[in-house]
Amino acid sequence: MDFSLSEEQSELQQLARQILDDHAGNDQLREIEKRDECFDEKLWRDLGEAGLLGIGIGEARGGMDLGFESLCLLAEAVGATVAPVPAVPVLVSAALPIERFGTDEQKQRLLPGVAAGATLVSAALIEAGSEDPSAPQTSAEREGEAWLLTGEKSCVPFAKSAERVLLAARVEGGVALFLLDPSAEGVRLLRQEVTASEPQFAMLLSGAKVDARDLLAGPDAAPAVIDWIVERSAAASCAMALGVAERSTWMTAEYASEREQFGVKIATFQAAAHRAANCYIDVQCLRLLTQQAVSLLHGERDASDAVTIAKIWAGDVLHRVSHAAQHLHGGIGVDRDYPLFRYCLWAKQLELSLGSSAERLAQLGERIAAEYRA
Amino acid sequence: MDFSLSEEQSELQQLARQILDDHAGNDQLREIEKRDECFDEKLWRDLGEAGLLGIGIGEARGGMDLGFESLCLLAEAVGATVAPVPAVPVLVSAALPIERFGTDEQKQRLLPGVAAGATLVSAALIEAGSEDPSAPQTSAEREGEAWLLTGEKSCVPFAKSAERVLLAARVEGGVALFLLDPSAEGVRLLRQEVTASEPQFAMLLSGAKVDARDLLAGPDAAPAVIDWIVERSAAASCAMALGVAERSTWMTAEYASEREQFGVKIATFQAAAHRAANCYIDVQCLRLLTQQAVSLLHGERDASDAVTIAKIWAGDVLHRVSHAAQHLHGGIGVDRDYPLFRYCLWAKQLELSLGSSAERLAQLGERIAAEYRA
Amino acid sequence: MKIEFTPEQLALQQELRAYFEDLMTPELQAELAKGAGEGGGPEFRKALRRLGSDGWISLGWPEELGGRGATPMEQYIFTEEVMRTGFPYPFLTTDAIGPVLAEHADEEIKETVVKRILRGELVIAIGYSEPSAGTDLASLTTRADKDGDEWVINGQKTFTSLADFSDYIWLAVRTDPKSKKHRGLSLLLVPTDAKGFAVTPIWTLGVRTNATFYDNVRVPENHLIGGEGNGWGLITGQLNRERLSLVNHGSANMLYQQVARWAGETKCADGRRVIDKPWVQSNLARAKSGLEALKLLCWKQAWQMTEGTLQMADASVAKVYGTEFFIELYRMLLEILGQAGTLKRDSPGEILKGKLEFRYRVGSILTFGGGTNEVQRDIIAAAGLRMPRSR
Amino acid sequence: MKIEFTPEQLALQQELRAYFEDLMTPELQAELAKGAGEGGGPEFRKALRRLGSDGWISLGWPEELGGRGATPMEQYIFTEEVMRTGFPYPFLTTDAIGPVLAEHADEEIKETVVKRILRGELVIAIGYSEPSAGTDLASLTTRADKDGDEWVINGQKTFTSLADFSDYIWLAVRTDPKSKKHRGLSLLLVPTDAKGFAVTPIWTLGVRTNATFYDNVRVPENHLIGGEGNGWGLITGQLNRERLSLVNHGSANMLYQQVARWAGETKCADGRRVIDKPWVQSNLARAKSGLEALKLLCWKQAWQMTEGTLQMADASVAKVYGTEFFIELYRMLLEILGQAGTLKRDSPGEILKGKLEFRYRVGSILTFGGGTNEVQRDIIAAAGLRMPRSR
Repeated sequence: MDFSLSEEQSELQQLARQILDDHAGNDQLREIEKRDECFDEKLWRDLGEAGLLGIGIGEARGGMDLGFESLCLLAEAVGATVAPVPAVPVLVSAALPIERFGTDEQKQRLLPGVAAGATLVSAALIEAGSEDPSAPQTSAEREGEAWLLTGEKSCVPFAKSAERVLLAARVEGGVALFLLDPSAEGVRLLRQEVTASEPQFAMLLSGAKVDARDLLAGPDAAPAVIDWIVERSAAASCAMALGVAERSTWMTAEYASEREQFGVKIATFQAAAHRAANCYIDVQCLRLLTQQAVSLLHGERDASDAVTIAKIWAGDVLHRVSHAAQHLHGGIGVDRDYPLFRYCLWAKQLELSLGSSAERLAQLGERIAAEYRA
Repeated sequence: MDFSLSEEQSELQQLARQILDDHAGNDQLREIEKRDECFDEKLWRDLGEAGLLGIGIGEARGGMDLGFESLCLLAEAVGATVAPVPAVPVLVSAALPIERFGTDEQKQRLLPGVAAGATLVSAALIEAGSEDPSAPQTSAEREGEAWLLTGEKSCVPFAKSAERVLLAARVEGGVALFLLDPSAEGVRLLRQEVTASEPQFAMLLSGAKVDARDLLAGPDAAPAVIDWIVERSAAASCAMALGVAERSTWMTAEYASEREQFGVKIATFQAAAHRAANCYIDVQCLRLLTQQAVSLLHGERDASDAVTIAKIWAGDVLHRVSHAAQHLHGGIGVDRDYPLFRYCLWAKQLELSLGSSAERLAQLGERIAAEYRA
Repeated sequence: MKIEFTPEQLALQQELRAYFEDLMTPELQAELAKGAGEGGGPEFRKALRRLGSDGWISLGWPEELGGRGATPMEQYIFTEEVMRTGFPYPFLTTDAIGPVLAEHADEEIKETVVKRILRGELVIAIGYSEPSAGTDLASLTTRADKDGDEWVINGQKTFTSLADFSDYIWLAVRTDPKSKKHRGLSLLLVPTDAKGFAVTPIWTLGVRTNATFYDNVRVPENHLIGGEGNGWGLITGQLNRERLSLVNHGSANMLYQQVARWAGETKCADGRRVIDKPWVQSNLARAKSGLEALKLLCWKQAWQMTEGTLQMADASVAKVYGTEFFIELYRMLLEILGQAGTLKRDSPGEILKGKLEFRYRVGSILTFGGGTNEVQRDIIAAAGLRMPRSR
Repeated sequence: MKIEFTPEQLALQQELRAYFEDLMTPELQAELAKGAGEGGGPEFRKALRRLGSDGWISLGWPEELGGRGATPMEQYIFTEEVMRTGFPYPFLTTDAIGPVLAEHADEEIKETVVKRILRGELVIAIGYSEPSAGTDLASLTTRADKDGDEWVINGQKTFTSLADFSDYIWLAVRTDPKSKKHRGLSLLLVPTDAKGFAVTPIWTLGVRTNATFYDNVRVPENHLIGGEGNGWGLITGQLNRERLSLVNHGSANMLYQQVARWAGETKCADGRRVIDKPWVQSNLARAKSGLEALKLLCWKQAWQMTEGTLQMADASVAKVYGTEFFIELYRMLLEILGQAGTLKRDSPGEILKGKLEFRYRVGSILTFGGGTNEVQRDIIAAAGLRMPRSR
């Protein structure tokens, strides 16, 4: 039993926090939010230079190969600063499966650029009519050695600037995973505005061509790979949620300790103090459940229940902490000149992505029933 | 729109409260709880003499025929005093359907005694393997004009002292309702100890004989009659729950306003005051939802959703208020020398009877799905 | 007991529903969609004038003030129908400030302001909150000093919603600089074209609001309403009246129905409908149970106001329950929409015009706005349960 | 990070599981069933002596006090296994008071009391609470006055659990009558056969507890432990140690598993199994999610104690979360059992020996017992979030 970070992990966490804090001031974020795509490229390159984008990438491809636990420490730090960088979609949902399941050629072609911060890759996990990543309606047909894809993906982060977008499509015999070039013919990108500031796109595919070399997994392997990706994406989004919830809680405690009403600090009202204490409890629980899920995945152990439970808690905690933070802040909590609002928007975004608490709870219930049905 | 009681109803409520309060002192209850069957016969007779047991019984049978709203005011007052009298099982679950659906002979034979407080009737709504009142496993076979019943009913209040127990059994073509004499041959009664002090029994039926005159409803009518009974029993138990929850809340507010710790009244701790305020809100909501359900049933209107929602709230409110009351009382709240514990036991009893909140919520969800499924 | 609308009340509801369907022209809807639904544009002004000339603005005003003397129950039905449509009806102008002016202002103001309110020509913004006086309103510091027959106003207000297009600010000021807390406060009617008045936007999670600045703004002495030093009573009276419209059942119920309908129509990848999933049914059932309580709290309160029996704790119960339930309701409904629920209005793939995405963001202000829920719970414990106050 | 038991810890768990299966003879189980599971009978005494002679009682004691020096993590595993069995292990005697006596008492008491604790021959009850000193323990009024080389005790305690069969009371008294609050308190070891000592039962919702009375009870001066006036530190230290065992994960998890197994085996009238109902699955899923958090809070705390890094707020987090979760857990599980969940042990038709019916009744004391959750939340806000204290 060991809940501590290794020395290496602690140093990496320090480094990530330092770089992110330097870039994520309120004024800096406001400037970036004025752009068409809310993305801090400078910060991303700095993270790349510090080696942090290569945490999950092999050394042969310019990465540091430090494992999933370390990658989630980065995700948590991104959550804590709500920095406008696509850590989870690029590094976890896309680069990690390429590193693990890609061909040597794919890895060599795509990952050195990702590690350096020069190339983005992304993943299209959901469709307009189906949010179950393993049941796509999009289909792929052979054309010689290549494939032609038809269908509609939704909410694809950074699709416009990505070199490749990982996606699943139906093929004969099941589902396969492809690395689509979003600038290919037959791909139409429509910008989607979502609750958080992340640029997302609907991808309309009408015979979009994918080269043979861009097949990531055929129908035999793909279902397991999809689960593998979704579990890691969900766990990393829990880590990000943890960062969001913990920082919201501290901002609230600090604000309540300074703001006066009725001649006293509002923290001295027991109702306010207890509401903040409830956030603290929630954050502690989410931290432990996330650590458990991440640590099991790090060791390539069975983590289905652990991930599902962490995601259930993430949704609940984000919901509760976000509203408590806004409530205890009062008016300033919804003011876009004060940094809290970004945490609330990311809270809702993360809560509703990759399976809400209600949906995940039903999923867990079905697994329990299968386990105990005599 | 009118939320007020009629003058007649107010007077009746006053009368019921007065008689019940007179009998339900802590010392009196303690004496009665020492008995084998926790039942205050004197109080029951007094209620009968005051006419209160005849609220739901026609004037021709010695009743007052005042309608379901008035009957639920009595149930609420019983809840508020946790008086050891079987208002809901006898007057609502059994006497009311006899009054409404019984033959003239059945009514004349059974109801004058009920109205006078001399006779008890009861209802067996659940079975060991099935808590769905409309799906009994118990079966009835013809023997000449009579019926022979076989099966096992559970949690039948006052089965031992009841003149007749209303119950459902499978017959050819569906389900029928019978008025069983619990002292008949082939009936075995096993005492069951339950959370609240009410005497309940398992009824083991092995060819128990029911006369032809004791058939209440045949297979054509029975399903609707069962729903009719269950809806009214549930609504009346919500009224009783309201009495339990409201009195618990007031006991807690009073205790917190007098008990001192750390040199001040514990009510002046904002956390304690707000917990009590939450109970107040809960009780207000339960009151309104119960009134709506009761009032619709009073007018013989469709009340399925209203009853289900009231019962969901009753379960939630009983759970929350009961624990808040115990918590704010501290040690004395669980001490059997102080009256609060009875409210907590009845809270759990009512919560789990006639469909828990979780089960009722699922039921409501299915109805909503049927309504909106395009 | 009869817990349902009377035939007359139902008829009023039907009449209003038809009326508002007609009122909400495509042009008006387009204009509202462009802003964040807050109103202020020419189509909004047109519709408001029509409401005035059709006599709806005066619906709940006492007859002696030129109103139609409708009961609070009828007024509640009106409010519910307005909110269902999404029309940004200026309730504070028409139902909080208007009647106060009609009762307390002099003839000149009655002519220039009250009549125009009733004609739907005016919108008035509320200027109470200050950067350091939010929940603790009584600590406000914006001051007005008498200079001859004018008041000279200096100070700053925050969250002055609608001030960017309002005609007046209903401004809470300290007229006795030596007084503390709720003594010595007064209410002034400040024209927004007055010299020294300035507005800057505050962009929030949801809609726009404003900071307003008062730099030696001068108003004639008859613009002080209700008597010098009597501001606190007017402010709290208005907040109490406001509370019921904060937790209106009608529009929340419409969202529930729209989501249920969507779930009933929409098929999943496996051919089942969204509403076939038990967890979706469970969310809808919890939503409906909660809405039912809200409906009855609103009805009861409107009935009590009509009967004149509303207790202080009752208004707080509805405010606390309603505002906290909304937060849960939006969540339960958003979970049903899934990740598509994060798509904003006009984004490809959005559901129900992004209405829920928006509502969750604006809903968060209600638990502290309109009298923070902590204070409401203090009131419930003290006034409802007769417990000693905590401080 | 490695969030699971080491092979050695797993081996200890297995060893203990087998040991306790053997220890819990049918005779012992029958005896415990007759009481409310609180122990005190001859079979209980026999089992306790066996635990002593097998060396388990000294497991977590420091080696310098004659213990086996197990880490808090190992001690936690022991606690979890004990609680799974339902054996009423006297933790307060063996793990709270015992080590304090071993450290502070003189040789005579070490011989007569400490050794016998380690041999499983003694049970000691805690006498802290008084009728008007519950949450506010420091206001207690039971006093002890020095008379020669004896202490003379007068006063009354409430909720002195186990006092009806305990050998000693670990009694908090005021030894300096002029002192107020937590100053001037001391701890005395009072033999229950002392003259002037009396016990009367308090019957509660769940188990029996007691009122104890002290009428000029005399104890020798060496029965004051840890020094005169040093009581407060010993009391709070003990309460902190107690907190983790209040919210033990093992026994709660066993209840969940038993209900899940029952639901998986039991058929409804329509032939489906109970566990096939989506709402049952939902309750089980919520139970499991909550239990998982409890498990990790317990593990983390035991690990932090082992590492010596436990913070004050952490212990309070586990106490608040665990005790409030139990209330919800019992409800979720009872809903699955339905009305049959109200049937008590030995009633025809009861499920799982009425264990849940019983647990819900005794579980209600944990949110105020062991340091009420309001105080714990005050601690979390102050120590965990560095917020200023409310009073």
